[in-house]
Amino acid sequence: MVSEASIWAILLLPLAAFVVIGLVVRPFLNRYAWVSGILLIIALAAALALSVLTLDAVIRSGEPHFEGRQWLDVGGAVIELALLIDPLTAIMLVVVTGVSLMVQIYSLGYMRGDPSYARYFAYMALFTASMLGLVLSANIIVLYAFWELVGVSSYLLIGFWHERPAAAAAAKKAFLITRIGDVGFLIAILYLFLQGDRFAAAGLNPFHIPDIWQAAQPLAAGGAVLGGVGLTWLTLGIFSGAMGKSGQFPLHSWLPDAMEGPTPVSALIHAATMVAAGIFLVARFYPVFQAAQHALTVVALVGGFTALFAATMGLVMNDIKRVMAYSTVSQLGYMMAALGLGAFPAAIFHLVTHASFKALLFMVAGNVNHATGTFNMRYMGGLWRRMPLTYALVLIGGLSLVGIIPFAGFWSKDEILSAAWSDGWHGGGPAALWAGKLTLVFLLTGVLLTAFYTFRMIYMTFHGEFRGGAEQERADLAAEGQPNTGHLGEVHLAESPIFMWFPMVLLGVAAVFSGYLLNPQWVEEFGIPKHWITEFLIEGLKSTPLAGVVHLEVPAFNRWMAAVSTVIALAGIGLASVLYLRRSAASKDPLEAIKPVHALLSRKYFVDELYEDVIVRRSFYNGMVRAVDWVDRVVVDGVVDAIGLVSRNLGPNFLSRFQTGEVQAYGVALTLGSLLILLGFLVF
Amino acid sequence: MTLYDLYLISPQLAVASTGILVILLDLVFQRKGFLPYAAFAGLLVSLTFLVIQSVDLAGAVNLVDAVDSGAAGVLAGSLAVDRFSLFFNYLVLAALGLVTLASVDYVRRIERFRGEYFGLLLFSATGMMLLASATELITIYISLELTTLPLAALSAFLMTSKSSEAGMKFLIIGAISSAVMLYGMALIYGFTGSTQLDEIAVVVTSAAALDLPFGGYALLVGVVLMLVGFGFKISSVPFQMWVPDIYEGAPAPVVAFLSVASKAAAVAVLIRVLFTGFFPIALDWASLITVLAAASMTLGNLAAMGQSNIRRLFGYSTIAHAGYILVGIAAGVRTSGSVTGGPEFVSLGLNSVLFYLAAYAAANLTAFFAIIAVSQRTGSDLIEDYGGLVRRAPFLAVALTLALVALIGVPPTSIFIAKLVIFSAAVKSGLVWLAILGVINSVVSAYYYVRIVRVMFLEPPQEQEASGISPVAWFALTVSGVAMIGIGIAPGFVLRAAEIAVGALML
Amino acid sequence: MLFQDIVFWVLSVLAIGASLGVVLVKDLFRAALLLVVVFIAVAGFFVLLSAEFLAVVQVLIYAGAIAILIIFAIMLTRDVQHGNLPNRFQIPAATLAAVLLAVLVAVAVDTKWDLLAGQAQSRAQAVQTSAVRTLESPGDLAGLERAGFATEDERTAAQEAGLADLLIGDFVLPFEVVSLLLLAAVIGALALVRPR
Amino acid sequence: MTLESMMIVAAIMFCIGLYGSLARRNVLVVLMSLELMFNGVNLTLVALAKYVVPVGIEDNIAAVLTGQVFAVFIITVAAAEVALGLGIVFAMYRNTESVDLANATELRN
Repeated sequence: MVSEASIWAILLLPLAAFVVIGLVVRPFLNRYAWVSGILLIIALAAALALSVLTLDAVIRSGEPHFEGRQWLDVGGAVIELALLIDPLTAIMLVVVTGVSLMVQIYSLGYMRGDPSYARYFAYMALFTASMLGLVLSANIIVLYAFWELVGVSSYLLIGFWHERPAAAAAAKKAFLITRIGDVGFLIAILYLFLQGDRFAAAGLNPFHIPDIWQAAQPLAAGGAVLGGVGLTWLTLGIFSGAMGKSGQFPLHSWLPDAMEGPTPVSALIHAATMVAAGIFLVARFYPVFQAAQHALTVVALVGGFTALFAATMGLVMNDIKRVMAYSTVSQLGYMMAALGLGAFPAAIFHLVTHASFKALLFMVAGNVNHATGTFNMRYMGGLWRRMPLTYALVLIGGLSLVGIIPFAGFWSKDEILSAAWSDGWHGGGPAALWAGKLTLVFLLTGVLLTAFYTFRMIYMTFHGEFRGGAEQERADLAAEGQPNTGHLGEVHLAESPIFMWFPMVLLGVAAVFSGYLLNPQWVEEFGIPKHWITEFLIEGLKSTPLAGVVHLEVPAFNRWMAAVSTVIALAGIGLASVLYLRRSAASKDPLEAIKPVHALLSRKYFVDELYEDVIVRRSFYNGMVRAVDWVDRVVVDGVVDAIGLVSRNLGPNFLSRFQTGEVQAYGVALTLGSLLILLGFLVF
Repeated sequence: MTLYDLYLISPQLAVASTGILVILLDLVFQRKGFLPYAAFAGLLVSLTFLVIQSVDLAGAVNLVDAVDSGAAGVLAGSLAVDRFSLFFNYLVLAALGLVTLASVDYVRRIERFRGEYFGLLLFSATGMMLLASATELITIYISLELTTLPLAALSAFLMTSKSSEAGMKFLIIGAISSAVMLYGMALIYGFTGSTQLDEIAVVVTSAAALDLPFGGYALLVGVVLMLVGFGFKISSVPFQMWVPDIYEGAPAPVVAFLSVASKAAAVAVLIRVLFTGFFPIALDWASLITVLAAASMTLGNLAAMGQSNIRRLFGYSTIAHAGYILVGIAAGVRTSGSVTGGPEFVSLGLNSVLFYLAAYAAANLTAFFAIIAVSQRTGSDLIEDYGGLVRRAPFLAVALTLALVALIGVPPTSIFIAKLVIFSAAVKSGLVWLAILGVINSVVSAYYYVRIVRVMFLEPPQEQEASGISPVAWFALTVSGVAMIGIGIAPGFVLRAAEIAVGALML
Repeated sequence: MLFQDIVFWVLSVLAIGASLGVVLVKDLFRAALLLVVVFIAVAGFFVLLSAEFLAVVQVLIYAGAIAILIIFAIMLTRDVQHGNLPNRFQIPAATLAAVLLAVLVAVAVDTKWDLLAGQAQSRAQAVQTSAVRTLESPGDLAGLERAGFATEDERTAAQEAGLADLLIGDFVLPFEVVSLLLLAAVIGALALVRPR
Repeated sequence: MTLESMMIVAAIMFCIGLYGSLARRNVLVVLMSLELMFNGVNLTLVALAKYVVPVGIEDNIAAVLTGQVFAVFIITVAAAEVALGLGIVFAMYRNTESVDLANATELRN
């Protein structure tokens, strides 16, 4: 059993690091900025140790319960500061502290020499702390507070290189789009508050998360406070918050732009903190969602569609980080679909494995950038000779992402696909009928595309001949008369310093083994029981007052599904190999173009171009992707732009057109206003 | 007028006499540095009286009615010393004290008439404190003028062209709106035959039985025209257009005082007039308040986005905050699902308004003190000149950031809780759409507040010579900042006080 | 009542005509003088409404003090040659004023004012007038009885009623506050005309 | 001479004053127009005081004077307002050499 103080320490350690770095190191000791990285790493290492202890304690003795401290009493509803430690929290604590620790170690090398070193680590500390607070909160208001804090710190981190206009714009976009989702979340909280009287009648607190679970259950389980359409809208409100943070369609477009931040930040955002927050939120309220089948259907369809659609976007990107970004959106779609299909443990399982291999892949991108000075894959190629270790790691990460046995991603993705196939995981309803099947189609197509874009990325980056890196890009840009956007660094092809690959190796090990070992499919392994993580999470739900209501059972390993998905993935890899493996070599060597052998190759190249330009760009992109992109640009960016437009045009031009400075214009407005009010009353 | 009557108005009397005293001291002494402290000391006297009154109020509801002799005092009917007025008196006094201290640096640029500056500030505060207590239309009118006129003089006090233009605008718009308000009051007086709110309420109750808007066209026009005067002080749409200009042109401490105390006092009198005088026709005026609230929130937030001057930006943002406050006032009346068929009082709405005012006062004063300090350093109010403030003045930047974050209403700050309560009250009263509009508006408002934070933290610093800020100004900034954070961390105390204050209003 | 009606119509024409003159006449001096005419006409109305004390105040303060103050201001600012020009809000302002007038007239005509009955009217008038012309000595029973004060108590009450009593009685608080207001205005004005 | 006719005359004065205060450029004319508005209100109040039944007249015959008291206060406040207004006009005039409101538009948008 862990003590309450030690769990508070998990949250307070990074927070203390933030305070010390932000208020002491940065203003006064900026010459010794290197201290800040070490400080944060020590704090996170301690937090990780405590998290592991907490997880251990939860495994051994069930969920510890701590009394909350009352913070505020609003109209009869109590907001308290309380810790909620259940298996979900325990797992998330380890993931967040673990990945964050790895990222910080990596950052020591990556950010070396940056003038804002201390500021970087201060933001990182704040980011991690707010994510930990989010995971630990037992009260929805407190959770929302940390939720916003995650948003604010991500805003700061994405816009870290604020001198770049693109970074500033991306930060703003991320902030605004996630806040669009937050409106729904806030309305959901308001709705809960309004049900305060009914909660109180049932002896529950409308803000206490376990009480909300209870309230959503049928009468037999002592709930039935929430129900019907209200419950559906409540869950959809919560889901809209999750959509914003987790980049679900149509609120996804901030995520690829968020690549403007430093690469380790991307690794953290995409693996363990920000985007995971959305998945976590739905998982946290899973017992509530379970009672709202319509909402679950929406979640499943949105997730499935996002998985497919983001993967198609990943096909045509040339920026390595953007490929990763769309891949993240796609994988988040898998998790969301799993949640919608009722496979709550599978979603969390995939979150864990994804955290390990996606963090790894982003670090690879960082390494590659270190070596070539650019993120544009067209100027890479052939790096495997110079960076064998990185190459090995990218293969591990890539295979894991694609879902090839026995890498981590295989096991978790397979569980999601099995859930979509069998409908024994949930209590019936529309999700079991057409929505489940449709989602399965989305997800399986997504597997094909994932395999394709992953290996396209690997081939373009690591195979073929080196195409000049940043120097060549700079030259090309100059030749085309385009301005140098200032992102380009220097080329020095070599492995990165030890700081950087040490965490990568650790993550690589995790990306290989975490899938099977966390959830051994057939027998107990190394003392880890069969189906450990699934059982553990289901146990967590069962230990709540909802026992017997939640229809979750541990699925058996589905051989057929595994075979099908593997075949599809291999097909994707094969297609990518055919199209890309030899392409760059051919195009690189002009002499071979004369030889008759190369005629075929050049035709291949032609097919290649055809594929890229005609099939993908023209047909595909013009068709579905363009349509979706239109929604993205018009609807989502439209909202963002509208806000800016309003501020530019409606603001000074329209609203302040009357603000002419003439005092009598104000008098006229005042009189006109009062007369309109009078006439309004007289007419109506 | 007996001694007891004097005791009833002793807090106001103390503030007013301090004002006169400060002006006299200014005439007598050559060194002017001590004047703000003299003013501050006078406030402490007033505070003492307020505390005595609060203690004295223990059992009673209204000290004015609690005359021992049994005969009603001369103040009966025109003044109420209850917990509601005390709440606002404390608020005004706190704001006044902080603004006085924050003015110490600012008045250095005025060589002469420094005593008059503080004197006028104190006179205006007297008006605000009376406004919170007044229960009779003539007293309300005179108090309102006592609030406005010194502020108009103070707006013009710098003698620059901007400053005198601000004063002129304030005076003219104030005079127009008060003339319109007077016409409304005249109609109300003519219809009801009285200027005392409790007597008006009796007539309005019988008039409400008639099936006319507001119980009669005279009452309708009277109430609407009277609301023009209050709306002007609250800076609600469509009576708001003077706000940004005055915020830009007037001396910054005066603006801070104006945005916090004057608004609070006007909200106090609005609540008291509407809820004690005109409650039987609440369904009618609540719909009006609803519309004004929606318009103020939306227009204030939209217009604030395009501003480049931080004080203009705050001018628009204060309009938006007036909108949120009006949401709370509208939420004081249940508009749908009422059991009796008539209007029904929802105390949560008004509790939330009072709490909001306290939270807003702390946050806005903090922000303004930081702005004053910055303009002391850079001599500019343009947002672009805040670039890299975190390098030049880290603590100032952090304080301003905290205030801005609070003003956005990000949890767990005070205004978040205030908004939560206000919007919940709105939904409870059947104003779901208004609550949703409010939430959307809060989200939108983040846009322009965050912009300032971004400039301070992310943009390269401007080279400007740094001139120091006196310890007193730091003290004021710290106190308001601590109050702001304190209300956020432990809101229960203020919320409880607001509940008690509203309880005194509705029996 | 014919005489009263004639006076009323004459005063109305005078007041409205002079008011129009104030806002429309080009010469600032004439505008200010017309303002004095308005003030005096309003004082005449006050007399008609048996508010003689107010009429005196009106002439003293408004016509005497304020008008002179404004005329001084016109001379001091040396801006007379521009005259009284309209700004670009002329049409909206006129429209708004006309609509407001329509509303106000409709309200005045439409409302069923709760009027004093005949007897009460004369009693009230006696009290209103008493502010300047005392309701003679206690011996003047005839005058009071004519006004409808039958009993001794009523007569005492009528004699004690008066504006001054009200000002330092029921309305003592606004009375005190308004003195503070005057002080504030004077101090404010003084501070604003200080030499720089 | 009835209450209604008196109120109509007062309303006309009030609205002329409103027009003047909104549509005239010279700040002194605006101040004068404001006085017209206040006079309109005063006239309304005194007329109402003469004709309308005041609350509490049964106990205190002096209640009929409330409207007149109101008017006294308005006259006083108007005087204060003019005094301060002229002070501000002088300050403005010293800065810009003009009392034209159409020129006083430095604070805008």
